[in-house]
Amino acid sequence: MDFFYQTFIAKFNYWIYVILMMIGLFAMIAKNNLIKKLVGMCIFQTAIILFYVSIGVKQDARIPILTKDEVPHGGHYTTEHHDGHKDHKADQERPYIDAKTITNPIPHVLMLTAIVVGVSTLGVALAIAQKVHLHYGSLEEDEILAKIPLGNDG
Amino acid sequence: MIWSFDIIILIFLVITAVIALTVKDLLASSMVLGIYSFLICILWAEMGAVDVAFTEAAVGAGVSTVIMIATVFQTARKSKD
Amino acid sequence: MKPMKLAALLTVIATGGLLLYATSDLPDWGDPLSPANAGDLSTHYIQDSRDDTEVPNLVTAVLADYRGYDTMFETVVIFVAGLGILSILGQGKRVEPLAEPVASEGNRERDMITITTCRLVVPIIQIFALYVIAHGHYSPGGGFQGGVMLGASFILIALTSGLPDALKRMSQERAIFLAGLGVLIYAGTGLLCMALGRNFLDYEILHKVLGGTGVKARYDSMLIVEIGVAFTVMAIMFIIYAVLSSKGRMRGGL
Amino acid sequence: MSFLINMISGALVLVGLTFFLAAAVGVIRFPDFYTRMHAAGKGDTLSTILILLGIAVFTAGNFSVDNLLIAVKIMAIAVFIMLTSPTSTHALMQAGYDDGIKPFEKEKEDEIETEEKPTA
Repeated sequence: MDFFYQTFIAKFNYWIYVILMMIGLFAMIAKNNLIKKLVGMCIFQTAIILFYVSIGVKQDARIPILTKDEVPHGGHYTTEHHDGHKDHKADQERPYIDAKTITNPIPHVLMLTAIVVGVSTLGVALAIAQKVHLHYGSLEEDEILAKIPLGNDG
Repeated sequence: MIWSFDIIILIFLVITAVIALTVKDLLASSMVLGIYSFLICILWAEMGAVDVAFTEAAVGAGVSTVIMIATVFQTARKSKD
Repeated sequence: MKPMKLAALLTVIATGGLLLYATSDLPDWGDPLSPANAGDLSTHYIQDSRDDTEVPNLVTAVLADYRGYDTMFETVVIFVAGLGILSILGQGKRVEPLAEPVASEGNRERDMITITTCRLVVPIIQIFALYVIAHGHYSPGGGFQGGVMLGASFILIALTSGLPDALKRMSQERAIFLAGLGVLIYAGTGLLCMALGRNFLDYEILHKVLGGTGVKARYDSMLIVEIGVAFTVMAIMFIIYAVLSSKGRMRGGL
Repeated sequence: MSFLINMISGALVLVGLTFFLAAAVGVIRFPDFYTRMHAAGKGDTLSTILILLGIAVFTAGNFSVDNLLIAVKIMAIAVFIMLTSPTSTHALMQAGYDDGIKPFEKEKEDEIETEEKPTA
């Protein structure tokens, strides 16, 4: 079981990330249709996000949200909010957080913004595709190339 | 993290990616890309990235699919490859 | 055409082969002691953000506080993307009469069942989106997700009762105003910190304005910043749909 | 008591999964678009609601105010699905009908079979 884990499961996420990236890259280079190229771009993007999120995973860890015991509601600042007695009792009672038991939040933050930015850039790309369709009446790369007037040779 | 679940979803991901790129109908391609987004959303929930999963469910499977379908309706539906 | 595809395939396979070779050096999946997981930065965020900000959701704490500068420019990128789409396809304020009617622009019969259900559902979606924004400190959620959901509720109106109905509720000018307002709220929070004598987006000093302690100021200003993000994301998501579904004419739609 | 609650919630989830299986089989086995949508829409809605009900019962089993609140939230999701899922099925049906998809008819298939038999 240990051998199986180390050779297969431990790297499987990375293999799939490489495969998805290859699929997306090939589609972006070789596909003829502009929308298909953008589908390839989406797949490429999720492959990168998959890589990042896979790096942040910890074995037997929980999600990066602290429980009620660790952060009592209004624990810190309400005790200090009443001026006069600065009661740090709530601080001392809080359990220690072991960083090993909580999933790494940094890749999540980076990728969360990347997804939303990704959809807005996809919107820009689709707008350009529509503009191309308005001008050339087609989304196929070869048909567009045939319609572009060549400079001196044409 | 549950590795068996993880592996099943990853294999499905590759299958849906290939289908989304080989289907000739662009509307079907967009819909399959939506399925791909849902699968990857499940994958992230399983890996403990709940915020990313939530964003992907709202963005990838919702808005992204809709704007893609809007473009397909405004341009051409058939693709040559 | 064929040799190009073959060349692309060879390039992709070569790249993939190199990357697959490189995966053997990567840490195991789920290794808690890998450099990325056991580094000082991640440990600091996990263990100390509780005392710094009192926010249980670590992702929100890192997103809006520690990496606030990053998030601000992500918001700006979304804003610029919306403006870019409008300048590529949109036609500004002038609305010219069309030469010939487009098929999708005809008064297609709207289905009563879907319209009625969406009337019921849209307020629920919007209230839930506001909950997601406001509850981002304690559960998954925040400005980005809530903003996308708010934008999606307007897209739902546009899908069922037509784009003109949705534009009545959120016109192009209003959407651009809201998007700009969101960025302004975010950057203004940062500038306020500067005006009070701290660094850009160092929320701790804001307790002079918001009251309470420095920790409470960080907690509260995170919510303000998330609201700004939500404004921008909502408006830009709707603009993207409205422009793309009508070829920039902002009429007709799907 | 907790054993009883576990049994009830488990039974609800199992019944829901059975309906899901039936819906999936229906989508594959039924002959045309409309009957497939029928299987998908009905089975999907019922099974989702049953599974959510099972989870709500399980959560409310450890009785406390917080858990009860979570159960209420889950039931709110169930109500939302009850509103939206049939509507989406209806919209898909309507789109198919507008697109001119012909419903499946049994007699035509028989005719084809009888036509093919003499040639074979």
